[in-house]
Amino acid sequence: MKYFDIDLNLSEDDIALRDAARQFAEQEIRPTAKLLDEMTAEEGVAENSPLWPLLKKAYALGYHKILLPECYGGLELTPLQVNIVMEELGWGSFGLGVLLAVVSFPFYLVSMSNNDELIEKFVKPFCNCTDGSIRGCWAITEPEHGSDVLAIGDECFTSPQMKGNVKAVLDGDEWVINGQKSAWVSGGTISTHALLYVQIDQSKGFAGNGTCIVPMDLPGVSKGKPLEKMGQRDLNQGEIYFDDVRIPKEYMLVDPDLYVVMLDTSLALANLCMASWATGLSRAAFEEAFNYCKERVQGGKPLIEHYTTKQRIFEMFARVETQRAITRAAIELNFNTAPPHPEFSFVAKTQSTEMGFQNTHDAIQLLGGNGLTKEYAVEKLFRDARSTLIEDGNNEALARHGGDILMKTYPRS
Amino acid sequence: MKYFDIDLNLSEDDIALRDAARQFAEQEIRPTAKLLDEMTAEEGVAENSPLWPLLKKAYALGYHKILLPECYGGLELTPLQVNIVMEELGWGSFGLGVLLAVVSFPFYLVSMSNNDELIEKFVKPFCNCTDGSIRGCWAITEPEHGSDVLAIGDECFTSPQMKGNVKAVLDGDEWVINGQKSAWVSGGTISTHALLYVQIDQSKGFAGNGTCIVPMDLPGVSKGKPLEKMGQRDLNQGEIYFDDVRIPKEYMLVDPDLYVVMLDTSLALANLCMASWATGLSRAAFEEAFNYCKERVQGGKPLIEHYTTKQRIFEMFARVETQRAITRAAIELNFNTAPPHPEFSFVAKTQSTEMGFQNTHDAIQLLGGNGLTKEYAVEKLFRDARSTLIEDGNNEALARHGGDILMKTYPRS
Amino acid sequence: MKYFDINLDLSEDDIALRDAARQFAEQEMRPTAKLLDQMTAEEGVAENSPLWPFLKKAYALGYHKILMPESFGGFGLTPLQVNIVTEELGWGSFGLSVLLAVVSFPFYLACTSNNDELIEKFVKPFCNCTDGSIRGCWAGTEPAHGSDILAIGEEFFSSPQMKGDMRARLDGEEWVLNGQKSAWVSGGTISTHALVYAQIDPSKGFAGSGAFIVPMDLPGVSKGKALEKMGQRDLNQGELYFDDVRLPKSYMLVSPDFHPPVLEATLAMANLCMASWSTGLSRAAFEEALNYTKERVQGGKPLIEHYTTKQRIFEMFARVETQRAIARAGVNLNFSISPPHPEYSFVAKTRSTEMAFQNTHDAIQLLGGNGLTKEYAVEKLFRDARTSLIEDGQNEVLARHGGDLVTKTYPRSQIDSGA
Amino acid sequence: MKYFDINLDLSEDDIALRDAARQFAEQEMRPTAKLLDQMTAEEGVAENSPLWPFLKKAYALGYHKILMPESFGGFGLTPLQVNIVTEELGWGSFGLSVLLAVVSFPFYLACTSNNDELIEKFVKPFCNCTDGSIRGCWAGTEPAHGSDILAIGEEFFSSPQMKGDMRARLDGEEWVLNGQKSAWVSGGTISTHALVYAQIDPSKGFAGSGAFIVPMDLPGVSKGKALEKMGQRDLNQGELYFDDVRLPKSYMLVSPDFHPPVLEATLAMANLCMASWSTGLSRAAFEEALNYTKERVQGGKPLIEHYTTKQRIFEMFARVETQRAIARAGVNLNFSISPPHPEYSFVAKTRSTEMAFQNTHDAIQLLGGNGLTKEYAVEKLFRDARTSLIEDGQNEVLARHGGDLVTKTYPRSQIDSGA
Repeated sequence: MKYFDIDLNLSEDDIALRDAARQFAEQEIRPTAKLLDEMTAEEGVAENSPLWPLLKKAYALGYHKILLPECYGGLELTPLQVNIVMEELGWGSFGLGVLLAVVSFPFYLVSMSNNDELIEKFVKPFCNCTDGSIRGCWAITEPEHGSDVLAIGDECFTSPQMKGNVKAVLDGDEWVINGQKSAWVSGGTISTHALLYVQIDQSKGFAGNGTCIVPMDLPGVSKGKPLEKMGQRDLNQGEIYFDDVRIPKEYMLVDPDLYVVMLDTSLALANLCMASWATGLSRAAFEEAFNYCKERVQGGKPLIEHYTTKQRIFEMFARVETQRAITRAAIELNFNTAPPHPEFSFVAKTQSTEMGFQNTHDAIQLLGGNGLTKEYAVEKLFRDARSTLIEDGNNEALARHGGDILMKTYPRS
Repeated sequence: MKYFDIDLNLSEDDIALRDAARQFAEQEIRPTAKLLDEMTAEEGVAENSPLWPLLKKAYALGYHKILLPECYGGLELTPLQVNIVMEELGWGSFGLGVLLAVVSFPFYLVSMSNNDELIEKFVKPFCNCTDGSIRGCWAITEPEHGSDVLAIGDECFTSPQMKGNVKAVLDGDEWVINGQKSAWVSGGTISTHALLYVQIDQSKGFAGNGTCIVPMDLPGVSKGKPLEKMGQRDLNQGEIYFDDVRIPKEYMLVDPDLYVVMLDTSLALANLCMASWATGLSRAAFEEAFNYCKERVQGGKPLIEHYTTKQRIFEMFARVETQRAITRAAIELNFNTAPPHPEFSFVAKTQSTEMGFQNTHDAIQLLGGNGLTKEYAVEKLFRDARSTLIEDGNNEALARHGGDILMKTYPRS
Repeated sequence: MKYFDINLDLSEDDIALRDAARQFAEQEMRPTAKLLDQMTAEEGVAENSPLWPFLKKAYALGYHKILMPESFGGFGLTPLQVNIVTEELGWGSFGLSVLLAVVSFPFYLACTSNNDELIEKFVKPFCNCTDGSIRGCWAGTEPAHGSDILAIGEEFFSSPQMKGDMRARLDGEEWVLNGQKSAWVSGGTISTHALVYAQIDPSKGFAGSGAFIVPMDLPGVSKGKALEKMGQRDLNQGELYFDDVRLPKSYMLVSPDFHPPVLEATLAMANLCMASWSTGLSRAAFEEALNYTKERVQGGKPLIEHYTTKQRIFEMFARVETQRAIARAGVNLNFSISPPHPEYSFVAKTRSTEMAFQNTHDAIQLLGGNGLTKEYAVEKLFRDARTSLIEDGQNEVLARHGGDLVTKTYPRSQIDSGA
Repeated sequence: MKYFDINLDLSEDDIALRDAARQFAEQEMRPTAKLLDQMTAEEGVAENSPLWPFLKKAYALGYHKILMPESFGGFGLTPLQVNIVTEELGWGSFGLSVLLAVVSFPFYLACTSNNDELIEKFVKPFCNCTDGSIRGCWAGTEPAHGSDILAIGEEFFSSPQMKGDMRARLDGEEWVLNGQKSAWVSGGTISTHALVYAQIDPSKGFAGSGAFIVPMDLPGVSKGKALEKMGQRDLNQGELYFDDVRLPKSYMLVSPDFHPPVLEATLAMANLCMASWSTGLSRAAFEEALNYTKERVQGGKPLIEHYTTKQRIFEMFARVETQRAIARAGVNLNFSISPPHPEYSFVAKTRSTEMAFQNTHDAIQLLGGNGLTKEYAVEKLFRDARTSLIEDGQNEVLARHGGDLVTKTYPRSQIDSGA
């Protein structure tokens, strides 16, 4: 369903991008997501899964390279356009929206490296890929640490007691990697390349980490089973194991010196995508409720004509608009500054995901029993939305980290 | 306004006590509270203040000795009766409900001391007092510590770094007291006796504290000004200062060995009173809203006939019933066990005060602009209720302390 | 996990009943519920489903007749015991608890008929059943009406414009039933007997309805597919169709004259079960969170030792205790008086289900990503709890209906209660 | 306290305006507001009240004509600048900000009349006023109706059963006004001119109303007492009475034909001011909490270093930023198109006031007992914020009205916007 954009200055390009993304979301993403939601996690990545044709179409249209610079073949959208397109993808499916972003993460980081050789080897082939055969994943979370690895402001973050689950040791011109990433690696079991976070210098705790790109066909790499979970079942996730995996020295993209600032940057970027997808998801829930209430008759007249319903429909509408407003404000800031101001990304992510969850909750309540069945879209939206409160930094952890930044920087000049 | 009691087994005594308390609350407490609310804090305790005749009537009826044992002249109500009477007093005024309880605190603690001399000297005269001339106060809070002094489960509580603002040193047969209590001492500036918490052994932090009774006419005692605040303006509060104040050794009722368990006991007891008063306050807000909605016409019919209003009125009713249910369940437990299980008192206090606050908030919303004016009762109820979320342990601090107890004891056998 | 009961006066019987129910919930309900949750709805009621051996055990222990009067072979529990036992069952599984209650609904209402023939024919065999072969269902909801049929206080309830999806007419000595019940009939597709509400006098709208007991093997009865849904997947639900189904005249349990008050009383009773099951479900979520945070290490120490965690754990505990207090207060009132005061049941149901939902929400948040996976129990609890906000009267509808009652009756006089 | 603006494209003008407004808010508004808060309502408008010197300074700087078009002597701010400046004023005092807006309302509406005589007689003198001696008020609310008169979308709005408390009838070349406005008229008892809504054609209910500019020195006008209330005590409010007050025909600014759309447009504009002021108020609460938690030591270290505090401080910050984002988005839309899309203003107003209230609530909780005393600013902020949930359309009423608009117009077509 279309929506009125509160921004009166959208360009023709903006509108064309939005309409194209909406069409793709409606015709391709939604039907695929529904099928994947009802399969087991294993079936969802089996050879005959509808995931593969979807990825092929998405890559052919370039939706895998939204974040990549134009000079290497990426789309390089304006910040506003990133928001607009991401919102439409999130409207189609939050999980597939995430997947289409994480496939680019290793290549996105390489693109910032200024290393021509790596760019030729990794970035360009990815940007030129039109069949979905090159897929990155974001290998950061660890089985024993949860949101510890993101807790930059906490004392524990730099404590030597924090022992990473994946370690890298320099051996001549090669890094040797050992350990395990948790089942929450998005795109993990179907990836061809990983953006891997490893501990290099334990004396600095997690501040002694680095980030590297790892081709997944190297000896010693193995993958776990796809994870079974409540929501975002269309987003593949799963464990990755490393057993004496060797990579060339230059594959280490970020060393401990730059690690913390790069981590904050990644988080600031990813959180803004989360906020955009959550706006789309929330709008989807609003539309479902809105359409249902127009048709469903109760007490002799359509639900929408009851005052309580109008009030509730308005609350849902208000949340969508508020999500979009704060997300755009933050994306205009942080896609234009380097390094970004992470606290503003956290504002957008936490507010937008909370409101998105509330909208799916209200949508179920308005649909009543029907909202709980598999025949209507809202129960999937609800399960998907529940995941967003934890995904990419659980909201409480982001708030604590944000509070730490405020303590030190407010008011920024 | 009367209410239907969900307990089908109330005795005739219970009902008689309730009806008497309701009458006192309606005819005496409410009008006095309204007058005091509109005076300055100073005026509220001046010689011609309506507070004094109110106290006289309350003492004459025995409402100052609800918690005291019958053998010394107290009322010694059953746990259920304490709840019933306190709820009615809280319905009349939360602030005056608190005052009528704290006046008894020093004497309540002495009554548990088994020291006949002290009982003769302090408890019996208090119980026999019918003119309001003997008044205790609860001198626990300190300017630099806030809820620290209640944070029994926190590490800091036993840290030698915690320096009390009031210290007691043994000098022969006398304790010598120096320091200051904060402006939050309830009944402080009008008290004749204080239940005073002092630090004796700083090496144990606040666990090295003791509790004593201090006649306020001793040399070296002085009082600050009554505190100006937003809500519960009818509850006198203010600072107390101690400058080389000397008390006999036996006035120290609780020494460091028993301090922590006695503190938990006091808190468990006081929290249950809070929960009961909050039920009464919440019911008062419900009644105001209920009556207003029956009379006020909107869109051509009484407010109460709109569906949204019915729904809201029911929510308010539901909160009152829920507050009463959990409060009674906890009071039946903790007035019958020694030592009490404090976590259940914290449940009742935090839930009841949150729901009470919500009810006053909703009441204002239902009254609209009128709810904000001084002509209607709800704006005072709202200000009073806001205080309860902080009073007697702020709710977050109680939750943390409660969580600490659960960590160690759940499930109790 | 055991819990400390705030009531210091529990009898030995109370405690024995509780412990037995807990054991049953832990050893039988939980494993069965987990299996059923992961099957399709059809598989869950197929011949080889674990549902059948489970029901057999439950019936053998008598958990199908908790609500039945002792005189007809029921349990004869005190109100307090009903609360205690149903809380434990809800701890085991909300969905299976609902099922164990609705199987008795046609028979429960038949008890009140004072018709010896019906009691002999239906009630006693049900109470004596030990193999799960006699199963009732509650055929109230209709496809076109949702909560309309429960909206006793609203004007349209008795408006002739409300056309029921299910009609009954008298033809000589027989009732003839035609129509359909919606997919939300609990126990519908596996039932042997239904408690069916049907419109008799459309000029009175839904107030012109009556209630019937219908053996499901009569000609003209057919059943839809088992419903696929997000939560309480272990509770069978599905549509029922009636095509010229003929019943003896005596099978009408409630006539239109008594329909509104009996419906209200049934709702008042069922809502209190909801409140008790929700307490159990909420306690289950609390326990999962407590145990997890004691084991999980973050920032070098167990999660539970962080202040924020302690605070949150306490909030969860506080909800469980509050739910139990209000559920018990409601049960003690409304299982003791007749007719009940329904608004107190609505208080208990709406409060308890909201708090239970909040507890499962918090439990997921405390478990983080793990809370979302199928390896931990909380994601099922969350889906089950979400359902309860709509089940047995959407909470908003109950609040409106309750508000209507409060408007008309507050304050009720104490003497009404029969104390 | 300064803040970092998320908008990287602020012009030098924007920044200069913001800094000037902040200085005025800090040095003039805050101290005056604190004094007024502690006086009785009558004292607050007595001859020696600090209100008068304050107004004089405000008028001299032009803060009374923020909303007025440049062509008539107004400020001519861009929509973004309106948001920036009003936020700063709201930070200084919500109540005084409202006052500085309502003083312009009769003149603002007179601008749209295209009647040169009225513009010369009323608008220009107001814009040129530098001593605070010309003060409008917004005489909308009526004692018997509350939010009824704003309920444009509801059926009863145009029902003949709705009898206005204020009537106007044409008598030759003059309007004759009779009736009363409620105690909620902002600026009422100190006004020199009123924007009065009166019912002209009762057969159309409130839709048969019109708007008039009324000099308050006309015979038959009288004023009630200044209203005593909990919050925004620095905002004068009070009743107005009209007894056969006669006005020239041309003083009718809006006829019944245009009343509903003009009322809606006015509400859309005023709601966006509410949203911006609330952002400022909310930021004030955030700053108080931030500063306090940095200084206050608990458990041996500053409060801010506790994790729970950091989390809470962040939540407060998040609300402020979100309020500003939605308020600006709304202002940028509805100050740029005509007629406005009111539902977007309602989004901004309801969100922003709810979040502001939550922030003042949290601020008190973080300050603990101190937050309740008159020594700290937050208790006043809390009382002021509570008021805003009802002010200028109760949030529930706005939501219902907004829901009505959404129902009828969603999704609006992009072309409507005039982009």
